[in-house]
Amino acid sequence: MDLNNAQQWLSRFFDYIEEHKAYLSELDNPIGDGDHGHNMARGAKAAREALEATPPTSLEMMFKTVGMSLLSKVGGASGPLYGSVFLAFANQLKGQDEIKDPKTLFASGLEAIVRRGKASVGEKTMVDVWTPFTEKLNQAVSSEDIESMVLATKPLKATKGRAAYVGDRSIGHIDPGSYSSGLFFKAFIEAHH
Amino acid sequence: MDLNNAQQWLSRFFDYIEEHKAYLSELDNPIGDGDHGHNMARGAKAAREALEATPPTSLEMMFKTVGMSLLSKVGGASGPLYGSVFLAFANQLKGQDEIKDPKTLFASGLEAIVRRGKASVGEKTMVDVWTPFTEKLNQAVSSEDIESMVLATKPLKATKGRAAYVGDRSIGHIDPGSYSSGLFFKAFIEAHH
Amino acid sequence: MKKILNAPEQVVEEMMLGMAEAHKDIVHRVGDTRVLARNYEGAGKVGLISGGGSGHEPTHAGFVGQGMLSAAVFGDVFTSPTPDQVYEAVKAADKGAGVFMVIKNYTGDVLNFEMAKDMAEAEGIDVDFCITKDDIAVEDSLYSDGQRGVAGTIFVHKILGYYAEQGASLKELKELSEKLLPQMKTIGLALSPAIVPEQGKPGFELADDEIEFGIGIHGEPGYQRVKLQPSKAMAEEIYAKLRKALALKAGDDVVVLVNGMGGTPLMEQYVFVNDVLGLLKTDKVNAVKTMVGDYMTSIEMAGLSLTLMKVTDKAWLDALNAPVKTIAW
Amino acid sequence: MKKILNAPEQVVEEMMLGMAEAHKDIVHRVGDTRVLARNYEGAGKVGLISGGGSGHEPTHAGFVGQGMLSAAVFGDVFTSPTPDQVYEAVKAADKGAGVFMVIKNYTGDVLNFEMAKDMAEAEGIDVDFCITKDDIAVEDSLYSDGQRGVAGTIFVHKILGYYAEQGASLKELKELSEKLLPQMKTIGLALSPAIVPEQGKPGFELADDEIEFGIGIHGEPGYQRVKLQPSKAMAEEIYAKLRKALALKAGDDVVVLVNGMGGTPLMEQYVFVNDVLGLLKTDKVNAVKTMVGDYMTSIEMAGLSLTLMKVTDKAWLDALNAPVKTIAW
Ligand SMILES: Nc1ncnc2c1ncn2[C@@H]1O[C@H](COP(=O)(O)OP(=O)(O)O)[C@@H](O)[C@H]1O
Ligand SMILES: Nc1ncnc2c1ncn2[C@@H]1O[C@H](COP(=O)(O)OP(=O)(O)O)[C@@H](O)[C@H]1O
Ligand SMILES: [Mg+2]
Ligand SMILES: [Mg+2]
Ligand SMILES: [Mg+2]
Ligand SMILES: [Mg+2]
Repeated sequence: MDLNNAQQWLSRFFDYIEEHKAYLSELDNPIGDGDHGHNMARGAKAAREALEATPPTSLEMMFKTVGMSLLSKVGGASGPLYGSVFLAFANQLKGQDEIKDPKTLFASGLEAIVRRGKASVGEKTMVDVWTPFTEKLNQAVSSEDIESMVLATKPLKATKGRAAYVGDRSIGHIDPGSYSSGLFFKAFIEAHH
Repeated sequence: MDLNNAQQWLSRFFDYIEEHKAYLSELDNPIGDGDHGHNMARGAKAAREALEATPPTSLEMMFKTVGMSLLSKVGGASGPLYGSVFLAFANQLKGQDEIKDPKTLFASGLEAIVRRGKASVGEKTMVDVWTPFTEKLNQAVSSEDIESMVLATKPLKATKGRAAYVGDRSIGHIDPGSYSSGLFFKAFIEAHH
Repeated sequence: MKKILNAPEQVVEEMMLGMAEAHKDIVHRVGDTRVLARNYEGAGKVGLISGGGSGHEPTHAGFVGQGMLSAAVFGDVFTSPTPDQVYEAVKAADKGAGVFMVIKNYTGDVLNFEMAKDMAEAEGIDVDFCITKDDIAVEDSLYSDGQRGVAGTIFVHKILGYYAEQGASLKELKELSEKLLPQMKTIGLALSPAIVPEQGKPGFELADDEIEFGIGIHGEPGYQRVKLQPSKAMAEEIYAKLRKALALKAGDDVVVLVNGMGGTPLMEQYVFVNDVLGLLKTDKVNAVKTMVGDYMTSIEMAGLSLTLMKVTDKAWLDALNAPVKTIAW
Repeated sequence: MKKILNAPEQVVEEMMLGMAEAHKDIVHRVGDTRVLARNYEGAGKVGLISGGGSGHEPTHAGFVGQGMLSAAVFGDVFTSPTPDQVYEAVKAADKGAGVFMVIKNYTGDVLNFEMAKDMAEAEGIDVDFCITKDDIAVEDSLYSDGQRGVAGTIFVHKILGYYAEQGASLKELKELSEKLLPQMKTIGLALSPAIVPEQGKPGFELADDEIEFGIGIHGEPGYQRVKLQPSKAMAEEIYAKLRKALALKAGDDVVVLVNGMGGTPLMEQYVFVNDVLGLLKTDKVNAVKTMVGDYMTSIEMAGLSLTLMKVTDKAWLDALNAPVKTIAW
């Protein structure tokens, strides 16, 4: 996947975020504070503008630009988490003009999320979709696979993030950050093939 | 009208106030602050208790007791006004065991209301019923007469008291203090005959 | 009615007890009266008192203390206190130099405070008073009853309180009040009504998209109902009337008070004050002091009022800025 | 949604401008950042900063000034500020002795403040922090994320602010915070929800006769919904839990904070504090200081919280009572 391709990936992701803005915030209502969609949309808008302002000439530059925009515009829990992901991606891709090894790339993102958020699998956070998605990456991943990973967060009881406040009542709701991560993966496989 | 008789007058008045508590406050709503019934009822209750605590042995004592209870319990505009009326009555009836001249008695009450409230006829206050009632007192006054005096406050525009705030919008509403005064007069003529 | 209370008829009593106990370093209750008086003695100084119906907290008791009020009387909610209780406040405040009463212009308050004055004078206590009428919602009304005493009253408490503390006489306070009162004007607006506990239902109604300009602190009707509009438009509407009433011109100094009515969060009050200060800047009128917050409320009514006080005597500003020991200033 | 504002997405910006302009004698905005810093220099002293999502006014900016916070960061409403903005606050607060951050325990706040710490340390600024978790509504939860930082946080601002002003080092402030934090516990309750301007609808719903215990300052669900009950019953419910958590016994000294959530008038807050102080008396626990009012709000949510702080070190009380120059303390 080259720069051109990766740009399609991200603009697809930003499109998805804007399309699902309301739904993402809705997901965040019962188990959080109902702002995940607004937070992510704010970030997507900022990232788009930053990319237009200074069109990236390398993968590293692109991910760094996006990471900084998210860090400075999203706030909440998802801001630093997604921001760290993109900064980790930028690091991974220093001096490279192609994404040769998606698995290692996403692994670096997951590693960043865990370093910041200190969540392990099963705590009903985006970690619960990043982990299986990254693992499955050596074979082809379908959007159905992604959907089922996202759905799999539904029965979990949250013990990290805002959703932890509702304890047992978090069971039975999809985790918003996992849903937005799912959109990120979906955009990736679509741009990839 | 002797002490006994006068006591019937007042307890009748207090009964009327309690019966009309809600209605008096309702009248006070559109042109005031909706508390006239509550204020008067609070005073009636207190006056009753005071009269039971120390049964009056003279007209003067009775009106003084009631006046002080109203002053200390009613508050608002009507408290000092009704309070002053009863204190004026007590003054008038010093050393007398009968109300021989109702007209002079009510005139002293009206005089007290005007001294305190500085309202003249036509400003949509209790003055607008006290004046015609007192005037008419040399002949027999019927409860119909009283009702029409009270109703006559309806078309007036208030320029005194809370009702003054609504200006033109006070037109078309009965003045609550005039209504309660009407009950006071009604109780009087009923106890009198 | 959804309120944190035990019994509607007990609200004022329990609120008083709570205030006295929570702030016993500043105030105390006078016997079993409806009066909170300051602990500070202020011997030989003119006593300054105020009061009125309850429901305007922190007014008035929140302004009792050294450098401000000597005592405050609590009436029932939205009902003026009775003469005997006002008289108790006068007695508590009298330290030999007489007592000055700050009365908000409501017939009930005026009548009851005047009766208390008669009682006090009968007992040989010198009493004088001023009547605040800063609310110009009912504009150029021919009858004084139209103009209510509202948020501007706290400036009177603060400035007279400062001079009383400095040892001003009853006569001097009266004269000062006559200079001061005409320089402050207020207009309020409401988004939603208050509920008097003993009545249990709103005193008025507003549609979901309606606001009312000129509403009083007891929900007295205002001068205009309009559709909900931007903060800036609300600020322009009210500011224009206040500017006219005070004949403000470039170079004038004003004190600004944005007063929350109880149910309106500081977030909205600060958005509003930002618009107000912008308008003053445009007119080159100097906001020499700005206050924002709930000072004279109407229970849980949502809304606010804007008060402008023209500083025609620089000393007033020092009086406003002088430190006091009160609950709420 | 009925609010006094111009545009939902402009609320935080305009509120900040309003605060900075209204209180320019105390605070100023740092460039075009989301930071208000105090005018007082405090050269050579450790800087103390805090911040978080907006909607809790007067927290945090209301506590910026000499003797308390050096600067406060504004996030969007109920959304934690971003690392770059927190970093701006750190830079503004750094006077050579490092910067101490008071963080309320929300994942978003913790993550963003920690990132800012990384940024600052990369620039050679020493940074340390404490995380407040006084809300015990989610009791003995196994996961730290369950315990939120709420109204007790202002005691941390005040006491650390006092010591910072006295010249305490970063290390000393850290140690003090570790002693202080376990001594304060809070539980809130709500009668009606708040509306985040950009969302335009309530974050939760409560029936007309329902209240919720343990609700958070962002409307996070509490531990129990019950029918509306008397103030005294509410006070008993919350006090019992706080007493247990602090292991209060006769003779203990506590500081009491009844904190209004924004939509609840002082009238109700004082009725409630009267019940609380009664319960403390019964247990012979001494209320050595009592505060009542809107300190850490949830926009216009109706409700309140009760915070008790056990005074295990008398010096803390002096620190609380020391004068400060802030907008809202
Ligand atoms: N400690 C954590 N580790 C990983 N992801 C987390 C953590 N805490 C929260 N999240 C993710 O963040 C999402 C919420 O993001 P968002 O609503 O934008 O922030 P906030 O919760 O501050 O409002 C959750 O759905 C979850 O997936
Ligand atoms: N200046 C006045 N002179 C005579 N009567 C008055 C005056 N002002 C008010 N009133 C009477 O008082 C009544 C209102 O009493 P009430 O509602 O108990 O007091 P408040 O207006 O303080 O709530 C009015 O209906 C009017 O009849
Ligand atoms: Mg969220
Ligand atoms: Mg009335
Ligand atoms: Mg009344
Ligand atoms: Mg959030």
